Amino acid sequence: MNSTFLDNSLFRNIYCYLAGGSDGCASRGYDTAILPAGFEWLAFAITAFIIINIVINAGLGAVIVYIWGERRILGRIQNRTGPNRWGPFGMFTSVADAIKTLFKEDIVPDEADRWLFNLAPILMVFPVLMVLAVIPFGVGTFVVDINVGILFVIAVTSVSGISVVLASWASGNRISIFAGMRSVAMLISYEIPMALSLIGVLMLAGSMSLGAIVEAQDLPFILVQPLGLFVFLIAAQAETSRTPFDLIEAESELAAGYLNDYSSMKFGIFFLAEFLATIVASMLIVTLFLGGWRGWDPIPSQVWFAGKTVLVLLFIMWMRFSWPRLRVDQILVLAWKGLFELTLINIFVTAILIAIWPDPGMTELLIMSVINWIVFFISVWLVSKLLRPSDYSAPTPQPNRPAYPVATDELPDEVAYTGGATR
Amino acid sequence: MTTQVRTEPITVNLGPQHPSTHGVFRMRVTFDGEEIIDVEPIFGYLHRGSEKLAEERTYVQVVTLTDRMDYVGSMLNNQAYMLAVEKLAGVEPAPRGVWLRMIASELQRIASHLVAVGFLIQDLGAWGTPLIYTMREREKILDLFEMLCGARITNSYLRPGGVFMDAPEEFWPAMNEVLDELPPRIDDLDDLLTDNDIIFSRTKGVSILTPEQMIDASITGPMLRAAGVDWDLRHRDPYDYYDQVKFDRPLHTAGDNFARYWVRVQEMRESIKIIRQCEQLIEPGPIRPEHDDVPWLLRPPVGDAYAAIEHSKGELGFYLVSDGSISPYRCHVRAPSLINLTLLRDMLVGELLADMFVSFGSVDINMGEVDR
Amino acid sequence: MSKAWDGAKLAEAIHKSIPDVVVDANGTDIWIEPDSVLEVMRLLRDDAEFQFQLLSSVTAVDYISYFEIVYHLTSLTRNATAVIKSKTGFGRDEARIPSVVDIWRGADLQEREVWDLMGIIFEGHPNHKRIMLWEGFPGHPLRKDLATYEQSIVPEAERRVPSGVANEVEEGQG
Amino acid sequence: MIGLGLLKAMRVTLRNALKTPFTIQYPDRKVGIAGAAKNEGKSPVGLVATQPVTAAKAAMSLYSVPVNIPQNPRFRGNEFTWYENRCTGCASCAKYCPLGIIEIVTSPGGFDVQEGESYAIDVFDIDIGRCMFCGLCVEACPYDALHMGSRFERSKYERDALVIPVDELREALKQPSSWFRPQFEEREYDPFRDGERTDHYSVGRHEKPDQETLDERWVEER
Repeated sequence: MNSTFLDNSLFRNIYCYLAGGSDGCASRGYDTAILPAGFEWLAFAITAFIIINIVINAGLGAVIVYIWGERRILGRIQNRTGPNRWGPFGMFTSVADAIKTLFKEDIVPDEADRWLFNLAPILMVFPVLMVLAVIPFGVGTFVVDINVGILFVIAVTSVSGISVVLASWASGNRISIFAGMRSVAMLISYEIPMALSLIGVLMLAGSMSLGAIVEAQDLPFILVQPLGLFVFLIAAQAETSRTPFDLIEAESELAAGYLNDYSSMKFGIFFLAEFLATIVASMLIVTLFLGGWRGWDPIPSQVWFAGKTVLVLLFIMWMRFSWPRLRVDQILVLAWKGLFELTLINIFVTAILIAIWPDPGMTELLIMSVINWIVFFISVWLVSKLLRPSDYSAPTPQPNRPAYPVATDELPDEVAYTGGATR
Repeated sequence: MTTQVRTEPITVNLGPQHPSTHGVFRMRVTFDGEEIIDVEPIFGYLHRGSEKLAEERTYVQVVTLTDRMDYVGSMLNNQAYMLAVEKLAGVEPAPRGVWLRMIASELQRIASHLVAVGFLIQDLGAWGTPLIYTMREREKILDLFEMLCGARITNSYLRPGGVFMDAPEEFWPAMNEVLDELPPRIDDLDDLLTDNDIIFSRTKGVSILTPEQMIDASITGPMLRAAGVDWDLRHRDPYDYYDQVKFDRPLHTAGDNFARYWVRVQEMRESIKIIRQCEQLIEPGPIRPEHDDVPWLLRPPVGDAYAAIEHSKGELGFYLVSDGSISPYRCHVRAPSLINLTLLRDMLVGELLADMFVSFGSVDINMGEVDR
Repeated sequence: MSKAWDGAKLAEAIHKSIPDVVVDANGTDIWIEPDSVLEVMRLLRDDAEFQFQLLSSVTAVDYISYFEIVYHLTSLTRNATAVIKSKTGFGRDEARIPSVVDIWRGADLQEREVWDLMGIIFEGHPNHKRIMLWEGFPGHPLRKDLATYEQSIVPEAERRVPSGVANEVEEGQG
Repeated sequence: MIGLGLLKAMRVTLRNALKTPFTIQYPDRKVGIAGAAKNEGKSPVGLVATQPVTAAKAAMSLYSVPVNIPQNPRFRGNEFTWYENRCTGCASCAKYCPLGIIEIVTSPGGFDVQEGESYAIDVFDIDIGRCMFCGLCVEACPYDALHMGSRFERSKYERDALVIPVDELREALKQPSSWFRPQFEEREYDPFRDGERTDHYSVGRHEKPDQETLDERWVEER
């Protein structure tokens, strides 16, 4: 049995309880077994089933809570109360919504490509759930810690882009086609800065495993890698298509984009995937830049992780509800002319610093973070100057500057009708 | 060797049930990729025949119809109609009534501009936040209207020669409170929106209309002032007592979406100034002429009259023809919402899909008035 | 305060450039020949004396024996207004008048509206279609001879006449 | 620099998020422990001590109190208020209605305050389903017999049920709105505070004030 699985404490406990002294269990103090020898595969399957169930259900439960939280926060930001009717603090509102969505009529348009139409929501939600498998939620709390974790994340999340294209194509709806075209342009563009922004982290941690990256963060990488975080935050927003990058749904332009023809639970699954993707994105930010589950002692590591994730989510929501949407060309310009350059600068600077201090200690990390923050401000300023439209100038009030001559002369009195104005 | 990528134009029907068409409006748009190459507006989904209905109602009853034309600016509609009736019948309005209707219509102008700005930003894709802020402010103005005339949207407040009832005593402190609160809220809007880089880059230089183009197409109101034409009927041709109040006409020279948005925000500030002056100048007295002078069943002499005001959307005119009976023989509305859409095709062709509804929203139309 | 052209003075001024087109004039309005609308309007827009850049409104009134087209013009540079009228369609035969879209684009939607609701044909309008009502609507509703209830799209059995006005409607139909 | 405006926007939203919500909850309002204690007539500590279940519910925002929407006395409400004693059956209201939704049938032999012997009103139906609350009928009434109502909760499942028949008008709650009835405003009447006005004498007639009274009142206002 692969020992990586046994690093997971829950996995180890269940597996060794079932399978007894085989593999590495004996050395960990398990000597009794329920299943007879030779049935290790069954123990493995049962354990895996239990753990996957726990993680997926926890993820879906988190989405329900997150939707409620987002509505409450949105309400507060808009100076409203938000949902408060159903359950304590309106907490069951999203449950009620889920039930309502389940009982809606499931319509497949005549023009739709049935098979792809039904496949798309599944393709959308699976990759996001798969990413959950590699995220370390706490000490010994993870599904699996594979040594190419980041690569896995980047590879798997690309699939959801395909599902958007599938959904918009299969709907047979012209408005949805726009969403499909936009998703091809946008999601694929943002894959590149997203992947490149993580190179700095990889270089510092010296590993692609998410667990190892967390272990390596004696100093959270937000301090050492501000540029990486900046780019990753924006790219993750774009990948999960949240405002200001929600071009794919773009309610005011495309009605609901690729979701136009979906109803009932298929629609629900798309929404679930979208919200889950946001949670997963903030979990990745926590893992890669904010020190993951690391914190101070009396509080368990899982709580640290959850707390940091909530903070990142709050920040994302705040951003989302404050800004309007960018246009498609501006978004692509931002990806290729802005974020791409920033990632290259980041890689370059980090590589030099790593070359100077191949094995950085705390002091070296602090020096690196100072240099990186200076680089961050200078490069962001430079790039924003580059991206600025040529005619960019602050709007100045022009109270009395007519551009068109108006009322230069009045009508002479002798030709005017004196009984009062015509108007 | 070059490869020619051939794209096929797509024709899409946007509306009448689209989230951002500001009502039941339909556009048949042809796209080349994301770029618009042809637009055909299609109207009439909210046509109720107001002009025909007016021919069968008395002059006072028509007030209720004007409420329902531009339902975010009903006080202004009432005012335009009343000016036309007064001109037709030769009614001398009561001064206090005129001041009251000026206050009411300036409040309504602020409310209407708030709606315009809120929905313009909503079209830009903000998550409802600016919209809720503007609606919150509008709500306070609607509360004032409820205090004034018992209704919030369909006011029917004005009568020939004045208003139907004097403002209650508690109206004045309530109005002052709202007016005190408004400027910081408009500053908030400025902070949230005017300096916002995303809004700036989205609206700057999009759908530019030149003054010559707009004057040729009869476009008036904030759209025209956004291109630097100092044409405001309140100033050029003062009706009511607008010649006794002082106010600026905010002008922007760009003529793009941002300028149209900016002019509206500034006009709200000017309206506050006007209301404050009206409050100083208003005198006690009757609010409408005596019943002997203006009977309820008005019978104007045979003739016609055209009266126009500066509505929040442009020049709103009423053309009334009287045959001496109790109801207008013909009632025509020069609807700014409809006429400002004349150049819709010129505005949109060449722009991108994303800017389409922003440009459309910057015209600030109201389907109730477009279709009537 | 913008000033309105005195009808008689305006008629004189037009007569100087284009003779014999003004049918009638009074203190506020002038009436011109429907055939020469284009010529007169072009003069009113381009001539330095008038400078009517803005066409405020185009509308029509059904006077039963004839139709009257009413143009409200505004001059931004001279801060003046004028009312031009033209009678057409005498005896309720086909009412026609040249379209002024070539002079002012602002007439585009307004003329379509007048055609739709009043049934006046604007010759030379580039997009002479109905605007408010659907293609195939019988008649033009703002005409005085339109029988509303005959053309109602509500089936007769489902029509609900409010009891308070029932008598009037029945009389009107009879 | 690009970006500062965005931060400014975030500052505005944060500032607004910290304000108290402006939502008016209807028909009831969720309150916390303090509000629940006030509603039960106890101190918060007393509520927790004596009614722990209620206190726990309030803490979880499950406790709601009915809310009175602030409404202006001129509000043109749904239920018309009609004083039969004062009505002569002149049908001015029916004539003035732009939609013709008021049906009046009269017969000789009634008694009326103004006219002595006059018409009896057999039918006085108002079709609320088509009413647009312009209030012209109230304005037209020469005897102050018809008033707008103050309430608005009158939703029905069928359109026909929206017609207010004469019997219902006779028995309806009489909370007249002060719209177009200046005599109410002179007495600072508020339909919700002062309650029902079943008696048409207490409603009074509107006498037009002379110019001196108007001037005096203006000075007091200022």
